[in-house]
Order: sequence, then C-alpha cells, then structure tokens
Amino acid sequence: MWGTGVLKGMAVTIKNFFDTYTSKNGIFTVEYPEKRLPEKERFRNFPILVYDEKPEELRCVACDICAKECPPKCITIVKAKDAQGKPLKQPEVFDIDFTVCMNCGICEETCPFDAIYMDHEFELAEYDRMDALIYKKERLSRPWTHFEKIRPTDAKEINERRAKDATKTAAAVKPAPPQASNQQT
Amino acid sequence: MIQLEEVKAELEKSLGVQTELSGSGLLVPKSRLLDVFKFLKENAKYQMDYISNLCAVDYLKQSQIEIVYHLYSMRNKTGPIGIKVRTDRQDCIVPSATPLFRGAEFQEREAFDLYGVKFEGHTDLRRILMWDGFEGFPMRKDYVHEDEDRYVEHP
Amino acid sequence: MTNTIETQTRPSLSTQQLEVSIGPQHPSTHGVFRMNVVLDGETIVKLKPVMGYLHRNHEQLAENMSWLGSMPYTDRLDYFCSMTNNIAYALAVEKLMGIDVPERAQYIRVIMAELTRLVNHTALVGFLLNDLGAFFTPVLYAFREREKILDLFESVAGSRMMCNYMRFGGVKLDLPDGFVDCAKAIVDNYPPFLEEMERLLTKNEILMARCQNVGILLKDLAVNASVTGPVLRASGVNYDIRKIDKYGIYDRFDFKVPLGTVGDVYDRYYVRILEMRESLKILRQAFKELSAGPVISQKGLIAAKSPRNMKVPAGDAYGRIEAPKGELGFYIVSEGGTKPYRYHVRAPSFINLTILEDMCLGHKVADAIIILGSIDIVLGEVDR
Amino acid sequence: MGLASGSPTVDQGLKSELEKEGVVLTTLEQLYNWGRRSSIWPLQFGLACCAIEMIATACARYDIARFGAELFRPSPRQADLMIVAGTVTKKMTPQVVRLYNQMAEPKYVITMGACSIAGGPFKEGYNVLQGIDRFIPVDVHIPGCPPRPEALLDGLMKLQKKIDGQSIESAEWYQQGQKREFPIPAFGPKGLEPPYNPEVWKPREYEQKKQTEAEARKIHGTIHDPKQSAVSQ
Repeated sequence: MWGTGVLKGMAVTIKNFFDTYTSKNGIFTVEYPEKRLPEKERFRNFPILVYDEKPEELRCVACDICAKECPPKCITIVKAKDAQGKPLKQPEVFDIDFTVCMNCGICEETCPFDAIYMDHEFELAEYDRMDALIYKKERLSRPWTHFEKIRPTDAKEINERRAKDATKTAAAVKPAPPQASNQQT
Repeated sequence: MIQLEEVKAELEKSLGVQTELSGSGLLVPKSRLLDVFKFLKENAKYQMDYISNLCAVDYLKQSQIEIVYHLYSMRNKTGPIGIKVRTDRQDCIVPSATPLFRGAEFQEREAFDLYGVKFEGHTDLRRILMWDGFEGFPMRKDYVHEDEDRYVEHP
Repeated sequence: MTNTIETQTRPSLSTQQLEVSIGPQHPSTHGVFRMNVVLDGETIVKLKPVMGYLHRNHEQLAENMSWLGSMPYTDRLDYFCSMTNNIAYALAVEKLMGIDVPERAQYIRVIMAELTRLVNHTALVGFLLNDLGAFFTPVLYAFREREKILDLFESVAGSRMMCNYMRFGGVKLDLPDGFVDCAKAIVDNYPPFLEEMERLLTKNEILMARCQNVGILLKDLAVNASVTGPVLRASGVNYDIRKIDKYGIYDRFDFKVPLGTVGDVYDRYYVRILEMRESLKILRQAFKELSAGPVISQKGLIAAKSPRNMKVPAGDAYGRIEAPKGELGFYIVSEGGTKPYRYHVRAPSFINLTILEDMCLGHKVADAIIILGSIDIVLGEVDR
Repeated sequence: MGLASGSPTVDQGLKSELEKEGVVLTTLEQLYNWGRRSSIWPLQFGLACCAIEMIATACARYDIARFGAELFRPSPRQADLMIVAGTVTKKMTPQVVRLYNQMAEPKYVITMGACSIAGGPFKEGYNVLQGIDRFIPVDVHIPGCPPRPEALLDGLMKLQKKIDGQSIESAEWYQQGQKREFPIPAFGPKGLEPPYNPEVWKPREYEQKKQTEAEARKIHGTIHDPKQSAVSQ
C-alpha cells in the first residue's frame, strides 16, 4: 500500500524519540563543560616540552631536528649561548606557532631526546591571535609527571627505555661526567 | 597484466609509431598521440576505453613538459598502462584526448590552468582552479610566488 | 488556476532563460562549490561547475616537503576518509621504494580502510537525505554512528579526523589494548543501525519518488567519462579496485561487489548501503585473522624516525586504491632525492564531477542538488 | 530597550539620574546580554575540514543547541555569528567578506582552525589567504587542525563571555551611522588587490611580533623559504 514506507520511517523516528527516555543508551549527548568524554591516551593536540625537575632544565637540547622535520614549519628554535658565546645544549628561544601547527605529531616521533610530546589540552581559544597563540618556551614547558598522568602506558615504556639507556651510558663512560647522564641517550 | 614491450611492438607493427620505454610508461611522439589512443581504444586485444589519470610534469632542466596518461580497459579489466608525451615548455601544445575520452575534460583543464599546456581540440579550455585574470602557471617549477601578502623579513 | 489554463491553450508563450549561480556559499553544495545553471522555467538546460574555492595548493606544497611530510596533508584531501588517503599515498611510495609491509600492518590497513568506508557512506546517506529535504534527522543518526567509529580512530591514531596513521612500510603504532573488542562491538551493532536506516529510507515512497529515474547515468557514458566508485557501480559496471588490483591483502577476503541496474540516484544510494554490509563482512574476517607481529618493517621504521633523510629511488609510480569515493591514485615522480619531484593526486570526486552536467540536463533545479549529493564530492579533494 | 537605543542622545540630566539607579540599568543590560548570548545564530557556512567538526558539534554527541546556537542560518541576514571553519583561499575571500558585510549588526566572527586564523599548514600556498583577519575583524580564535568539537564549544563560551562584557551604551553598532562594512578585495593578476585591508590589519605590528622568528631564520635558516625551494628544484 502506498504510504506504508513513510509510516514505517516515522515509526523509526518516534522510537528514537522515546528511546531517549527509556533506553539506557538513548541519550548520546555529553554535556560538555560539566561532563567530559573519557580522554583517549593517544589523543594529540599541541606539542609541549617536558622537563624532569626544574622548569629551566628542559630535556630539549635545541638540536633543531623537530623544527626541520615539522611539515608546516611552525617551530622556531634558537640555541642558548654562555658568556663566552659557546653554544649550550638548551634552547634560548623555543616558539611554537599554534596558528600554523597542524597537530600531526611528527615532532614527537622524530625527537631523539624524548623532549617534545603532544598534549591533551584543547581549550585554547583566545581573543587575540598574536601574543596569545604564539607559544613561548615558558608556556610550553610541563613537568614529566604531567605526561605520566595523561599517557601512563607510553610514559612507562619511555621511563624504562631511558633508565636502560642511562645505565648503558654510565657503564660505557666511566666515570660519568656530572651532567651528561640525563641528556645523552 | 600488459607488458609494455608488447604494446610497443604492437604499436610499431600496426601503426608504424616509434615509441620508447620511459619509466613506467611508453613515450609516444606528440604527432601520433591520438592515433595511438584510437588504436588502443578500438583494438580488440586492448580495448583501453577508460582514461584513469592525466597529469603534467614539468621538467625544467630538459625544458620540456610531459603529460602522463593512464589508460585502462574496463572490458578486459587490464591495465593501467602509462602513455607519456613530451612537449616544449615554451610552445606547449598537445592534442586533446577529450573527444575520445570525456573523462579527460576536467583533467586537461587542470593541466592548462596549473602548467599552461594548451590542448588542441578541447572545446572549453579555461582556467578551472584559479580565477580567470590570474597570470602565470603556478605549478611550473620556475614559478615565483610574488605576493605582497606574504610576511616580509626585516632587512 | 486560470493562469495555467491560459498557458496550456497558448502554445506560443515564450519564456526567457534564466541564469542562476548556486554557491559557493550554499547549504547543499557540500562545501564551496558553485554551479552556474541556465534554467528554462525550472528545467536545467545548461550547467557549468565552477571550482577552485578550496584550491589549497596541496600538490605544490608536497613537492617542497619531505616524503613523509606530506602524509598529514593527505589527511586533508578528503577529510571524511583520512585513513584511505594515507593508504593510497603510502602504497604509491612503497611501490617506488620496494618495501614490504608486515602481515599485521596489512590487516590493520584493511580494518582502517573498511571502517573509513563505513564512516563515509553513513555520513553520505545522511547528507543526501538532508539535500532531499529531510532536515537533519538522518544526519543526526548518521553522525551518532560516525562518532563511535571516530572514537576508535582517536584511540588508535590520536586524532578524530586527521589520522596521519600510515607510514611507508606499515603503520605508525600498534593497536591499543582493547581496540579489537571495541571495534567488534561496533561492527556487531552496525547491522541493526543499517536496518533502522533502511526502514527509515529504502522503502520510503517520498524518497523513491524523488530519487528513482533521476540523474540516470548510462554504462557507456560512465566509463567514457572516467567515473569511479559507487557512482560507476550503480550504473552496472563491475569495477572495484579491491577486486581487480588486489592491493594489500584484499585477495584473502570474501566479499561481493554490489552493482546497480538503472544508474539513478536511488541506485547510488542503495549501492552504498549494500557496500557497507560488505565492509562489515570484510571487517569480521579481518578481526578473525588478525595475528600478532610487527606493524612496520625495519626500513620503514628508520624512515619514519628521520623523514628528512629518507630517499626514494628515481622513477615514477602510480599507486591506486578503492577509496570510498572511487579510485584514489597518487602519481609520483622521484629524482632520487628527499622530496618528490612531482606529486599528483588523481582525486575521484574531481573526475566524477565531469559528468555532472549530462546527468542534470532536463531535470529540475531541486534534482540537481540531489544528483550532486549522490555523486558524493568533498571539496578538499575536488580542488586539492 | 528605549534606554539602550537612545543612549548617545540621552541628555546629561537623565543620564546622571539613571546612574543613581545604576542597578536598574545594569540589570537591564545583563538581561539584554543574556538574551543575546543565549541565542547566537551562526551562519551556515563551511569551507573545509573544520566544517565537518562544526557539523559534528551541531549533532547529537556535542549538541550545540544547549548553547542556543543550533540554528544554522543559510542567509547572512539572519545570522549573528560567522564561524569561518576552514581554509580561506584567495578565490573565496571576496565571498567571505561579502557575507560578513551582509550580516546585520551586532555581528561576531569566530575563526575555527589554524587555516582560517593564519593560513595554517597551507600558508605557503599561492592561493591561500594567510588569515581572514586581514579583511574582517575576528573576535575569537580557536587553534587546532581541526579543533575538537569541544574546543568549538569552548570558543563559543569565550564569545559569550565577551558578549557579557559588552555594554549597550558603548557598543559601537548602536552609535549613529555605525555599520561595519569592509571593502571587498578584487582579483589581481598575482593575488588579491589589496592584499589586506589596512583598516583591519596592521602589518608593521605583526612584523615586530615576529621579530624573534626572523632572527632565528637568520641564525639557523630553519624556516622554510618557499621562494628558494621553488627555484632550487
């Protein structure tokens, strides 16, 4: 009979309507600011720089690998220099332009020093684009514990590997130089 | 799977066209391109009735532009085979495949827009991606993007 | 009423042709697409597509970038199906480099490709109905299912839409714990959803009246115009690259290629529904056969660690796969360096548009909208 | 409402009287702003990838209707908010500016995603506009590529906060003769003419902000130079 198809279709919509009240999985909405979806561990949004103890002592050695690998070239690194003008193994400037970054995660993959990782933070809307969205070193640095909290599985693996590497370098270079243990991998 | 050597021999026998192997395709002289297409399309053995892909490559060093066609046979389910044709960079004219294969229409317009290849016999050869008043062919290797819009370094 | 009688009795009433530009900001052009339409009354006598409003110079950017660097850019071609775009590009480069992909990675690729097909076709059915005037309800249902699959993608690759998951010679990371169970649950819950969708739509008289015998594309013309994907299959041409090229490990799976008979909008809709069922079949087999092992070959791993230094032997290659929208091909020319010399995308939605005018001629304006919807274009891929 | 619309012409006596009863005025303002911020109707206007996330935000999981912004209007005349979701190419820029001009005051702009803020990953392209704020003023920027639907909701809440902070008296669209319209760029042989609107976009300032980047470029040459690489091939 003509019209049964339409009626069947309407039955589907009305069933979906009542499901929101009766069925356990009926309501699909997550009321965002109050409730949140469970965070996926691998979720990547923007990069952060990690440090072990002090915020001034980043793991980053300003090797410039991530800046060169970054497909849209959004990372700017300038090496720090000591009083004699000798380059140090830390960045003086480390800017990431969040208005260009495409969240691809290639910096994280290519970093040989476990220094740059992708964060979960996404509530970054700003009124101004110039100062607010070009992130400086200070705004990018996060403690390693933060990383351990957001990505426990990866953190465990990295910790184990780093511990192994540290013992290896310590065994190879004896006596170990005072600073090298943490940053040479 | 069609062997390119076999096609090359066949083309030489039936059409008398001298072709050469180049990479993954056959380099065909420009003047005989349409004959080759017609032969491949109508020959009972090949029946290449489907143009899968068309793209231009700019060889700046040789001062040539190469057009690569990928043909496929929908009846025999064989292919694709690559057919290549080269043309001079300055005087960039290639016979159009659109009368034989409708599917080449937009792809030829794209090659015209971005590489400046003029397809002779194309009924509606206009820019497709850029606007009409745009100057230059932006995908050519020597195209310099002059734009005041760009962030300029301090001297 | 008197007016119509008058027009019927006066045969010589002349009408003027009207030129209308639909888009680029139009709710039903699926993005920034424009159609210049010449109308006689409400009947289309000429239609010229205008594009380029999303021409982002993808090809030129890729030619100035390391080989892996353009992998995240391929995500943004067809932003519904980033996984299949990744696979197509990886396939083309692997062909040139001659590296193998480990068994487990092959299975992961198949799983991701078929999940992507589900995502794309589900969303398309929703949007097609939106174009028909069923405002938002089918989109709501479709996006509800889509979100569940996007959650899977996020747990695997880290991003909902822009996955950047494939690497040359494998995939980026292994599947996380519990992924297969989650995916199995989604696959098991999909047939009821499809049935619901079908009950809502397939036999719906309004849908049939609007879609049947509209925008018919005949077999010969479809082949001549290089149409691919579900649009071609709806016209009755058996052409599925998964079956023909058997790229990856598709020869191991048992699935059918659904074909249409008439080649109208309705067939294109129904072919997609049937394809989703076949995808579910492939997924079930893949979950059964998925075995442990490495997910990326040694050579690929080295390349992924330092993309800047990855060199590809000189030559050219054309890699193609059956993306949800049709044949997605990458034509790549290498001069042996760290950057592609030429990088060309054979975009299915771009080439499928060639035939839009022929399909629309003689139909009404409202039909042009659903014909465009049934071709299933994504502007990121049309303009690149 | 009478208070609001006539505010520039209200004579001083009445104004001071009103100030004494400041409570009344501020609550009216709050009520008014509450009404405005709870019914922001966006323009149905998607450009690229981010538009899909915008649609996802409107769908069941994120449900933008909870913020009163679910009515995506197809006509700019009925819209309060333009969400520029996706890459703005040079070919599309005149249309975007035209749509903005056609919107009725008060109007707001959210740029969603890296591309519309600054060209994003495609900024080196010959057809890509490096940020829509070269032609129209932008209220809220949401970084991400694409931002999650939650991030769009967060951006919307920040816009609501901004609306809350606006006062009826000082808002410029109630001033006489105020209507924000910007000249529409034309297509030139190499790009848009003019390349940016100097009223809206101050390039000198921008360059100063980018000084550190330029220095790094000198020292390391890390930043991709499209001109060089285009020729070197």
